[in-house]
Amino acid sequence: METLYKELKQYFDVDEFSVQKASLAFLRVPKSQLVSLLTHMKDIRGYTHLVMVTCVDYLEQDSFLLTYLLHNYSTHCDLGIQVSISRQNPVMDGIHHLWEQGRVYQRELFEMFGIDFPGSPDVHEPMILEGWQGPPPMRRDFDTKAYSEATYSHRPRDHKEPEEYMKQQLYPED
Amino acid sequence: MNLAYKIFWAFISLGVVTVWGLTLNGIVHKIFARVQGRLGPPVWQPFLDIIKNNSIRTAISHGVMFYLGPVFRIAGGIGTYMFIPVLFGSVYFSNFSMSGDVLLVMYFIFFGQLGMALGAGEGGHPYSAIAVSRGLAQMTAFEVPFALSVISLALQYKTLSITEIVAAQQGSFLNWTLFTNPLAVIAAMIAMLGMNMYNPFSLVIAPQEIPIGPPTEYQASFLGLLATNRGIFGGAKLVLFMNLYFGGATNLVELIVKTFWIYMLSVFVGAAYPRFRTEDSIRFFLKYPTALGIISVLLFSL
Amino acid sequence: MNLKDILSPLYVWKRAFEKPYSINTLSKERPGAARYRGFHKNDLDKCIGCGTCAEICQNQSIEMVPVHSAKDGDSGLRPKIDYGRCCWCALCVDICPSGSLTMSNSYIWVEEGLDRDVQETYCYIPGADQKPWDSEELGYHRPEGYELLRLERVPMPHLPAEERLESFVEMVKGYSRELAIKEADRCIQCGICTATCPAHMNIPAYIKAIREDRIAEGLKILYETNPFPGVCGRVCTRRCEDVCALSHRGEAISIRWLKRYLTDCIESKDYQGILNSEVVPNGKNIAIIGSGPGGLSAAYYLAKLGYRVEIFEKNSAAGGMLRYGIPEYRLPYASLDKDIDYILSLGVQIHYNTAVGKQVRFDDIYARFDAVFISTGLFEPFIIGIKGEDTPGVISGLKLLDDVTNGREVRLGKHVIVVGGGNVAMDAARTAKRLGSEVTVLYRRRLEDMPADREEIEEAQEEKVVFCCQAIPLEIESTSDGRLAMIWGKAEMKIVEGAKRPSPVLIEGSSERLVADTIIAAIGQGMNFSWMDGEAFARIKFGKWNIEADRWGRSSDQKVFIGGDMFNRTADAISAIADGHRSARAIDKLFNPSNE
Amino acid sequence: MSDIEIKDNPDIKSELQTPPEPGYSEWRKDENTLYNDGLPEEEKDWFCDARPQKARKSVQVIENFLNWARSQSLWILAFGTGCGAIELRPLVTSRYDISRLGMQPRPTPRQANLIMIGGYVSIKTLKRIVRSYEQMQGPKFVVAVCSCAINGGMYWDSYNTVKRIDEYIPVDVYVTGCMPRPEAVLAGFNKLKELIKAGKAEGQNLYIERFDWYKENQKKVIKDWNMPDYNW
Repeated sequence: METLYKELKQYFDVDEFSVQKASLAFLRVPKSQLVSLLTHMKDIRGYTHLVMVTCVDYLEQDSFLLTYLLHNYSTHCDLGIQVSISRQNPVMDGIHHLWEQGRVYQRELFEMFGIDFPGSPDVHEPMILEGWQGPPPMRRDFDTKAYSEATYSHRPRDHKEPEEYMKQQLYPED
Repeated sequence: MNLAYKIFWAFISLGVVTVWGLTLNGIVHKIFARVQGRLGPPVWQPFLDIIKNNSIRTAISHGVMFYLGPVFRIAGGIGTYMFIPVLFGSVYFSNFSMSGDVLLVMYFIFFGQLGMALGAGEGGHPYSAIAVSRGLAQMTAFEVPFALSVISLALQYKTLSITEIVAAQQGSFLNWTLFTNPLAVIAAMIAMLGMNMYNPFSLVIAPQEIPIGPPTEYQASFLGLLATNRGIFGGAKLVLFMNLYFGGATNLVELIVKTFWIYMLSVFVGAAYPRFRTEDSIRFFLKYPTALGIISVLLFSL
Repeated sequence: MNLKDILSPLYVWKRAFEKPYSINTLSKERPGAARYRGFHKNDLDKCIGCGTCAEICQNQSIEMVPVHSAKDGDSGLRPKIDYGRCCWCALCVDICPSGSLTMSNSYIWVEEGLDRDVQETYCYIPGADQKPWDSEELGYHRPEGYELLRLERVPMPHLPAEERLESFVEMVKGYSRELAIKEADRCIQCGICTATCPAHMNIPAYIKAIREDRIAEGLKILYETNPFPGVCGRVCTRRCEDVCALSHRGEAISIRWLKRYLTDCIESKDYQGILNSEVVPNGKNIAIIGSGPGGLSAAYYLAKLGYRVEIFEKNSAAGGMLRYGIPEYRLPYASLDKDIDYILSLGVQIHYNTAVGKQVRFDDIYARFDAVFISTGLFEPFIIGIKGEDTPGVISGLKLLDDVTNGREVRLGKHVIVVGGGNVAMDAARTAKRLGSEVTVLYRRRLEDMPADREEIEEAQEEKVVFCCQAIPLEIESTSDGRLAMIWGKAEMKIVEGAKRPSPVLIEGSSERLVADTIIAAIGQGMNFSWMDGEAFARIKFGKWNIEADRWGRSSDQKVFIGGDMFNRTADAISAIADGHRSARAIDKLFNPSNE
Repeated sequence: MSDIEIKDNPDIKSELQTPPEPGYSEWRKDENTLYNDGLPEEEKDWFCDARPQKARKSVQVIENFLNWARSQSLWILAFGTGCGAIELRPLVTSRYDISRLGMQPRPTPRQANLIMIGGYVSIKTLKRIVRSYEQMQGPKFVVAVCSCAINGGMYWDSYNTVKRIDEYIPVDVYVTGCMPRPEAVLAGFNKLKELIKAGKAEGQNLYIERFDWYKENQKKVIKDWNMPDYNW
């Protein structure tokens, strides 16, 4: 893994390299170099399997962190390639031309986080959230509880906090 | 015996075979359950299902052909049965047997399936269409060994009348076609496996794949009619096979015992084997049973 | 493909002749396993309604609803469980501090749904609503050794018994930051204690502040209801800890020590900056008689509201019983002064050595001030009422403590007998021990009946104070060599109809003799009415023991308020503080009826 | 005391507080027609737009007999709608063998009488449930198992699951549990059989009776309504 990183460093601006265990490592790459790095990994380095594409919403840093997890079948190593994109303009290049299943991940990311992948087939079609009208639900500024309470009917709750209830009962005037 | 009297007794015997066919269904479900380590539904469950299906308050029809589908199907079932002499030598249970009735019966076996195909197609459900095409393909395939077997019998007994075929087998059980023409019997029995649509030839009704097959859109009393037909048609087929290959029956007890054991062949195989795909089952029917049928035809035509 | 492959599936037929796998569930219900997590059961008597179950529930399926009225240590609320939410994770059972919530092994509950609101039918209060599974023994209980709560207290560092006998140095060392946070972390924030605390301090809030290391904010919370946090952090009777939810299965949170930790963390010069009490004078004058915890607490809250407060104190230092009744090893004068200094820094004037009735007349005070708050406390010791009690060498516990505080020389001699079992008796006994005497405590009832703090008794035992229980003093006589002899009789405990606890009855004829140099009587103290004369008092109604007042401390004269030990029956510092705060608000109401 | 606090999110709240759309009863043109507004113009001809009518019962004695037959032959729509559906597998297999009760899974809604709601129902599933339920021929019954179907269960604060299923289709029997054991589901089925025998399981007619209310609720949560208003 270390040697791989050193070799990659010669061609790409990779940094924040971290090794989780002998067969799993993560590294960060600028947005512009992601597709070329993935192509390189797939075609030359033997990382032929796209395990998944996930996203983490870093609300405080105003960015999304996308992770492309690759697997190498000959060495049984996993490499996570991370790329940070702006939350204000969440657009990313698609990787569906490299891996067909990337389409599905991209649809999901668009639906759940609102990250657009121009050119990806059906990316704007609803997948899980049919007819969803709110903001992308996996974004952290989306308050799922408030949404749920406003949208669906719940049984009314009549919960009393012991402290306040005892105050009411025992010393209402104090 | 005048015609009215004959019709009256034909209906009585139709009733008997319906009840027997449905009971056999129930018994078979019970046996299947035991093989699978279950207790299984009660034997009278098919009757309850029919009552239930007929008591459904609403029914959806997709047009005239959809409506006629089950009617054709049950007409096929009744038609098949009406031309089979049920008990040899009985005046009451000989139905409308006549010379050449074996051809008529074979036609009716086909007729029901075709009617079903038309009705199910009208339902507009893709699963119906898939199932019907599979069913017809498979039927065409198993009809070949069965037809060859019947031709072999016709050559053997020099007749096309079931009554005469049965008559020729009387005397000793060694006179049964089973022993006089075993190749034709084997070919026909294998064809029967396909006809009864148990495993491994159940792809027509493949329950999870193309839900329930052709009747996927049928409900309520339509389904009740189809279920009744399962009793009639199933019974009729068994009686036909008994007559053609196992010496017929002279009383109801003999009929019950023989048809039960004939049916058990399907169950015996069906409980154990997994399902064939369409092309596999067609290939199968056109291979061994067809070969056996041809050999038996050749044997008796020489 | 060979013949074997074709025939082998038929092997399955042998199953047709075996016993089916099907089980006979249709005729009778099968019980769940012994530890099955079925529907909840709740022991209503054990439950204290702390709401921890509702708090931990991840699905908000538990709500607390009133079942009976609240009392000390029991909110009267009970969990109501919504089985349209519950996922049977049993976190509520695992965390239940009283151990009352358990689960049965019943799991079948079927309701029809067409003609009723099923959401209502699938809710019930375990224990209160009858359910078929209430009597079931089996079911999930919290397994032994599996504990979500931390039941053991973080131990408080103490001076060892031998060392502390040598001086009056404070024996409790106090929590360090790590220990305090660890202890605060045990709190489940239920708030049951708040109701029991006489001052209704917001205990969960300041414990949370400690846990999150927000010391300044914690101090602010303390001063909302209690201007003596340093004192209460040391000598409070901490009834809050008696009702602590954790005390049901383990040790209560050390609420007192945590409070002490908060005040210890902040130096007195920083108080002003943190509490930021800007005072806007409103021109009204209030007189306070007595500078004990009640008087000073009233002074603090009145001063904060802008009143000009003057305190009349007969002693030369403020603090009352806190200073003169509590020995230094429990409450160092430095910490007492820290609290008092902050109160006085708000502009409270105090007249030392000014006893009302001697140096100043009450009528003058009554005329000069807009309102008067009296909290003179109980400083008149009860007498035992036996023969020879007036012999020299028999002193009261209060006198001993007072003398020690004032630095007067005290000669107790080699052997000391302390009569009584309250906190004053313990203080007297331990003070005597520190002065170098051998101490025997005589008490009428059993050791477990003693009204003194358990901790005090244990510490006294550590310090080798001898306890002699079920001993009724009969007579004191002088011996020939100038010492005193206490004649006492053995008592047996008899249960008397209508009494709360068994009372001691003298065994006829039993008589024992104990010789000592000094006998200290510490069986309680009462009120001194001697100074209360004059016109103003003529207008005030007196009860049998004290001045009549409503729960706000208002006497029959609307200008006169009372508080402290002479008003409440519990006679501890925190009650006096609560009285002071309450009366301060009542006084404020007098002038600003619209407030509150 | 509560750690879970409702965050103030003015965006979402203002968005959610838009005035409700007019109820289904106000949209319809006349008593006996369905609105079918969700369908594309060219598909409108494919579907029947007559409102469903309440089914008639026969004479009481016959009806009692038929109810008994119905209770003895319940066909379950094999549609796994949530995690509770996993409990149907042990029920139909050897150990519990539900076929003893005359029940069997039926893969097509047309032939089934009983739909089992197996727990949480997301909006996407709800659409399929409504469609399947309406395709079933009456009398049809609904058994809802798991807490989720009663009041949201674990998914009480989820943004995409409905909290109570009885607002969308009439439910005859509820079984609580997370998930209920097969015995509990069996108890639910037995309860349903009792109800059917007593003639109380008239959910089908209830659905027709309160058709407007159910449609309103369904359309409130199913935002992309692209199917006929009643799936004949």
